[in-house]
Amino acid sequence: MTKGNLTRRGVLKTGAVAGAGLTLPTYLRAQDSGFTNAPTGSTVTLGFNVPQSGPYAEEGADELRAYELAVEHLNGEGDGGMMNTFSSKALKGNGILGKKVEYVTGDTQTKSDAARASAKSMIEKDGAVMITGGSSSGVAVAVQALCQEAGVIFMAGLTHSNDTTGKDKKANGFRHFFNSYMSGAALAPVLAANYGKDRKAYHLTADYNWGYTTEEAVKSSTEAMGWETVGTVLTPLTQTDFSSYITPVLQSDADVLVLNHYGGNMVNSLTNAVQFGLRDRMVNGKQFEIVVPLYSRLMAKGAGENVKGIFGSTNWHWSLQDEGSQAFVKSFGTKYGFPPSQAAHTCYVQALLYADAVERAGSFAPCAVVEALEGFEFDGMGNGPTLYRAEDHQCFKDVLVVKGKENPESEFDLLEIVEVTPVDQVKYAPDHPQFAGGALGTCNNGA
Amino acid sequence: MFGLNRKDATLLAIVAALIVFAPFILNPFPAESGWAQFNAGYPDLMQRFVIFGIFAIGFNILFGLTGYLSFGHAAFLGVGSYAAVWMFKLLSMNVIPAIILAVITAGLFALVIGYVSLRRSGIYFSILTLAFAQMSFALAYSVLTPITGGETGLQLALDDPRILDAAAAGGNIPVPSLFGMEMRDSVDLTFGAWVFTFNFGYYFCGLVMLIAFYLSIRIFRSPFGMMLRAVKSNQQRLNYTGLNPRPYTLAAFVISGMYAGLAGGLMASMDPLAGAERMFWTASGEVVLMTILGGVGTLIGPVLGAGMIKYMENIISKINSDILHTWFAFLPDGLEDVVVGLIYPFIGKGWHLTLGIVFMLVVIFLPGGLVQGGQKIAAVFRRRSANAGGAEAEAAKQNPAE
Amino acid sequence: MDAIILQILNGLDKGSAYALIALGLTLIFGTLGVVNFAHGALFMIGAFCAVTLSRLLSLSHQVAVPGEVDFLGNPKMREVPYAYDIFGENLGATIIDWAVPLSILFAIPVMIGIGVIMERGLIKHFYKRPHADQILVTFGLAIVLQEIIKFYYGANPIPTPAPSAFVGSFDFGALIGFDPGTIIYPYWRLVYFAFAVVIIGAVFAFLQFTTFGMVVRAGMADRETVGLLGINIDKRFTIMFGLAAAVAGLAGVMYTPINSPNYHMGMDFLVLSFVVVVVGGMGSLPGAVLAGFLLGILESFASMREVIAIVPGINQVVIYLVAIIILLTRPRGLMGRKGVMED
Amino acid sequence: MGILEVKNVNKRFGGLQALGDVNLSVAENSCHAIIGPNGAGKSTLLNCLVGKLIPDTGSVLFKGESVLGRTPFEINQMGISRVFQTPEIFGDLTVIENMMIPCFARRDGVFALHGIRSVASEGELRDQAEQMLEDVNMLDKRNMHSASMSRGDKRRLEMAMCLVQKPQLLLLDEPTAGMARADTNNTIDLLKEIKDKRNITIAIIEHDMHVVFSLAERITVLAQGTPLVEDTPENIKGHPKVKEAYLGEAA
Repeated sequence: MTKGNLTRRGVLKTGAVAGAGLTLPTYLRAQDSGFTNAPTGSTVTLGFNVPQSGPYAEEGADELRAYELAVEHLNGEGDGGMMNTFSSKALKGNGILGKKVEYVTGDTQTKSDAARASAKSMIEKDGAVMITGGSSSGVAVAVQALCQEAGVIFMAGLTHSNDTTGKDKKANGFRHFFNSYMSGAALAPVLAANYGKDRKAYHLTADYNWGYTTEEAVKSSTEAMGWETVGTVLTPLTQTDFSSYITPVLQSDADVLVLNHYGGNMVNSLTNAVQFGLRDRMVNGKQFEIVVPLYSRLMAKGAGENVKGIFGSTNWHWSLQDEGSQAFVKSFGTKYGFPPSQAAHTCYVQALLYADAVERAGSFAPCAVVEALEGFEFDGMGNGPTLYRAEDHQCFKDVLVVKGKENPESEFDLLEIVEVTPVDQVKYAPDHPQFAGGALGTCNNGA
Repeated sequence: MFGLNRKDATLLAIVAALIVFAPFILNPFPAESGWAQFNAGYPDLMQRFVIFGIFAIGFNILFGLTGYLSFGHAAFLGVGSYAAVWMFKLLSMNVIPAIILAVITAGLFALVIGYVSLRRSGIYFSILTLAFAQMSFALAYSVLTPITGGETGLQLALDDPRILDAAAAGGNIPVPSLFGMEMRDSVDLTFGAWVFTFNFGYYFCGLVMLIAFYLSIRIFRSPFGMMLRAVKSNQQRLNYTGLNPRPYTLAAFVISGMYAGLAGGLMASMDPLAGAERMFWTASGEVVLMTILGGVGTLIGPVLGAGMIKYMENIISKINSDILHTWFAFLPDGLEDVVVGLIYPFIGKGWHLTLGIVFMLVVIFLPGGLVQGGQKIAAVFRRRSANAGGAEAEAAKQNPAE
Repeated sequence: MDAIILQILNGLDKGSAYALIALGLTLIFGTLGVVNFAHGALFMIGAFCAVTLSRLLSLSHQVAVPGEVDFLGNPKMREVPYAYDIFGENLGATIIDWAVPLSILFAIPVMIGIGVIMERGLIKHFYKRPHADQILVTFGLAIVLQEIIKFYYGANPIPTPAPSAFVGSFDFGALIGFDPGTIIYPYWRLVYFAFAVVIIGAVFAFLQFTTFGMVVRAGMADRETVGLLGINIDKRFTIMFGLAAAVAGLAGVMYTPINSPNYHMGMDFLVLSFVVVVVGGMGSLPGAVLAGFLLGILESFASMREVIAIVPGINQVVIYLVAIIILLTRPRGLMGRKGVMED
Repeated sequence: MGILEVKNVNKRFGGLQALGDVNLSVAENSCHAIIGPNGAGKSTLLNCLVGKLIPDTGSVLFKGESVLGRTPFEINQMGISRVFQTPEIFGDLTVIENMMIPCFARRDGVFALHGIRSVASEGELRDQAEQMLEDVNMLDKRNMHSASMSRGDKRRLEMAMCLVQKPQLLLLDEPTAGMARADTNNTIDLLKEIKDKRNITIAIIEHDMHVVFSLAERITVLAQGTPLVEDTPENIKGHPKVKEAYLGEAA
């Protein structure tokens, strides 16, 4: 085991031995190369900033596994995974631009302060040229702003709020994951097809930004299909027992409950809803249904039996049969013994996309990378042909509508794909009202 | 010197020296060595050390002197950060107005909460402060999103008015500065294999902390400080001595709230983003733990406690298994895996475990906190010199424990 | 009307959990004078007792399924619990199904053991130390316990369902003259409420009617005098700590089917239970129970849409707001005694 | 008219009549003792004088001004100091600090925010405090941690803390309780000196008749919350009602 040497900054290897001297630091100030943390030695350092403590620690752990795998593949170890199926062939398995990839890790704790502290230490101390990871939109937005300021690239991990590439978008930040709007747009037709167009929906929404955007997206898409929204209630983030939010649903004439919750909130609200027998009810002569707009396999596990038959959307699932997904699942499964989560997938892909962009640009300079990624079209990464849109740095690709599997064969086999919603159906204009406000600004090299 | 006795002046000088030379002290390992992981001398962490040091110093003025245990002090830090960021958004990227507004806002907030909470004492007081802080957090995270930014925190935007500043150049948001000196400006000193970073923002925070520390010494040694200790010692006697304890405790509460606001304002100046989780009860609990860990009622203890906790959070949490493997690569393969397996639970994602163990060990073996640990070490040295010489130790004994 | 009845039921149910945790916390406060920040962790460990037992019961070995392959192309394996081998398929399945209630038997000795070890090994040395030191050491302990659980069980919630006999809801509406189906309540939540009432009753009876309880109550009122009478109060306090741990643990065991347990669930409840104890009044057991139910019910009402429409965000802050109002109008909470933890 | 006038004071605790129509007049520069069996209401009366309790009816006038409704610290600022049965001092502070706090209270009133000035720079107050310590023979203990002193020293310190305020009325609650005879005599001497040299009016609650008869100029006997007799020590000695009250209690 020799990978992950404790290099501080590549530049020092050559320059430091010369003796004492005052220099401007390599970060936050332009040097000869003109950008923050330019790797000048034989290695390049990436920063993997994931939640390692707190409620999303499992997702963070899975993200970290994916990054380690990506680093292996970039450095030419292992079976290469998606590098073999990726439509761009710029990556050669010799690191990035011939420099061996090394990495540092940090704990975001799913708090924006801690996440920024961790990212800063990667930039200031370890000389990371790119930061990636995260499992919540609050953290993604906070770290993205930091990277913009510091002049490094941010490749977002799992972040689903519209704001990340909406009102809080930044030129140095990129998101491969899908968003609230896409969830709504993909889900609504499937819901209409399965549950009919004459439905009354009741929303329980987590009382913070991601909850707001998801509620808005699902509401407007389903209403466009003819559904009626009879009630929306905001629930506190710290809520654990949702019974008092669920019993009023019994009293309303709603026949669908939409749970705009994620993580622990989702596990608890769904468990509670099923406990109260909502799924066995008949309202307005129809079977009562529950919808979870954003699914996570790791979290679905926490809800156990309760997810069976419940519709939701997800960015990616390991049971996809395309070549890229298969290759990724195979190399991940071989290394760790179980299939990867959607968080692992998006992180792995982001790492590869970044490396590829650097290769194509021929430079680590953020502005060059931004240029290479903007408008980049690729395939073979699991979601069909994908576009990194230049206007908002959001990936446009197919979205999966899934539902909880009735007869899971293993603890990983909890969701089944109902429909792969084609990218055109989830596309929106960059100035769509749900994404209004904010501006990308210009890319920042840190000069 | 500065109206301090010799002992306090020495302490102040030591703190000043620590602040000035921190970039050296915190980077003891050559940048390329395996131990560089333990280096803490990079701007962000050094800034955090002093900022949380200020927070803890202020908290100690209330808790250490009066014994009133506030479990909601993070609310003042949060309010201070919000005030500062709003100042950046509306007025100017200069940190001075931001910090001033942060201190004033936090002070007013503390005045209101303190006035109500101080009607009760003991655990009833603690729970009142906790309730206020939790309410602040919950509202800031949800209902007050338009003012606080909610989950994503309050951030600067390109189209902020910034009345006093000229229009932003280019497509990037300007950064906080002090009359043109940007907080993030840094200079590297390369010395052989060592690299030391001097950051303007850090020295600005350091200067502020030195002033805050000096003020806290003055408060500790003042009649006001004595009255606060009297409050802790015997409120009944204080009442029958013709003194009203309430304004004293309220003043202490407001002063420590202003310290928290100062810390919040500085935090926003170093990194212009204010998030609601800064006000969560765990954040309030953290400053309590910092103070107790360092030594309640001592001058320097809270700063040490703050440094300890922040060091663990930022350094231990970043060690991953790969790094462990590089450290122990010299061992035979089987043994290497065993050693790494033994240490692994305590580092990286297990840093909380190490933190918990440190809390327990310190409180079990050093009832007076880290300061007592320092005194014990000092006592060992004194004993040695006493064996050699003699008279010096006698002088040391006369010096009452801090 | 039916909405209000339902919210009262919700409140009683939430209140049960609050009251059970607060009961143990206030016992420790009252008898030992210790601020125990690890009490939430005891609740959490109780919940993980249930997880552990249900895992133990469903321990299984693999049997290959002929003719099928898994996602990596290896032969597919099917899990067969050992319980099936030992008890036969039917009884084995029933035992696994009843894992949560069975965990009560498992949790009582475990929790008492943990409580006694905690008290003898650690807490005992902190009786005479300042509250600040107690906070630091118990907080440290809580973190350590939590991290140990996280190390072995991961950070994700672990579903631990109730026995299938308790799945489904009870129709209250039909019982009290409303339309059927308007007031239904899940069986397991009713079980939880009943369980809480029994445990609370048992603790009160124990303190009220046994000599042991009398001594402990006397000790709560005046520790020194009881000590002077030559009664070994320390030993009894150790047992009290074990008892408090068991109450918290049982609350955790029974809570698992309501919400899937995770390693930080203790911290989620810790702050709330402190508020409950203090609102109830320091050193008062009935106060803690009363405050638990009161806050549970108020929280439930505040989460109604009609209420939120009038005061936005009230559901976020109601508990704290009520706590502040009560503490300002009643200086020692609902039923607190003078001089307990006031300095 | 006396410096302290208590008129028709009543105080009930639930069903218990703790004080019933108490009238008391303490003349300036005198020593007035209040005696009575246990539970006679002596401490309740004292608590009514210093603002710890508020009487149900009646009035308490100090120098012609009512003290009722005032807080303890306001009453102290009017010139009444109190010594407790168990010494109430600032245990965490040193002896000299204990002494300086009343000096500050006298000079600055109920609240003054001297947050920056150093205690060490308050030379004048320190001199006052040290002078007082010398008067009670405790100057050598000035840097001691006050909680670590003997009970007798604590009591002397408490008394010194009251005296340094130059009160017009000093209330003493069993100042010699639990003291050895020698200490008691020292205390008596100290109190005599206080009264004679400092012109301080003293009201004292005491069980020890030796102390009472050595000091008091007038004595009020309280039984079951009501004053039985008020008279000079000579007349109190052997007063039948007094005997009855004490013997009745003993029986």
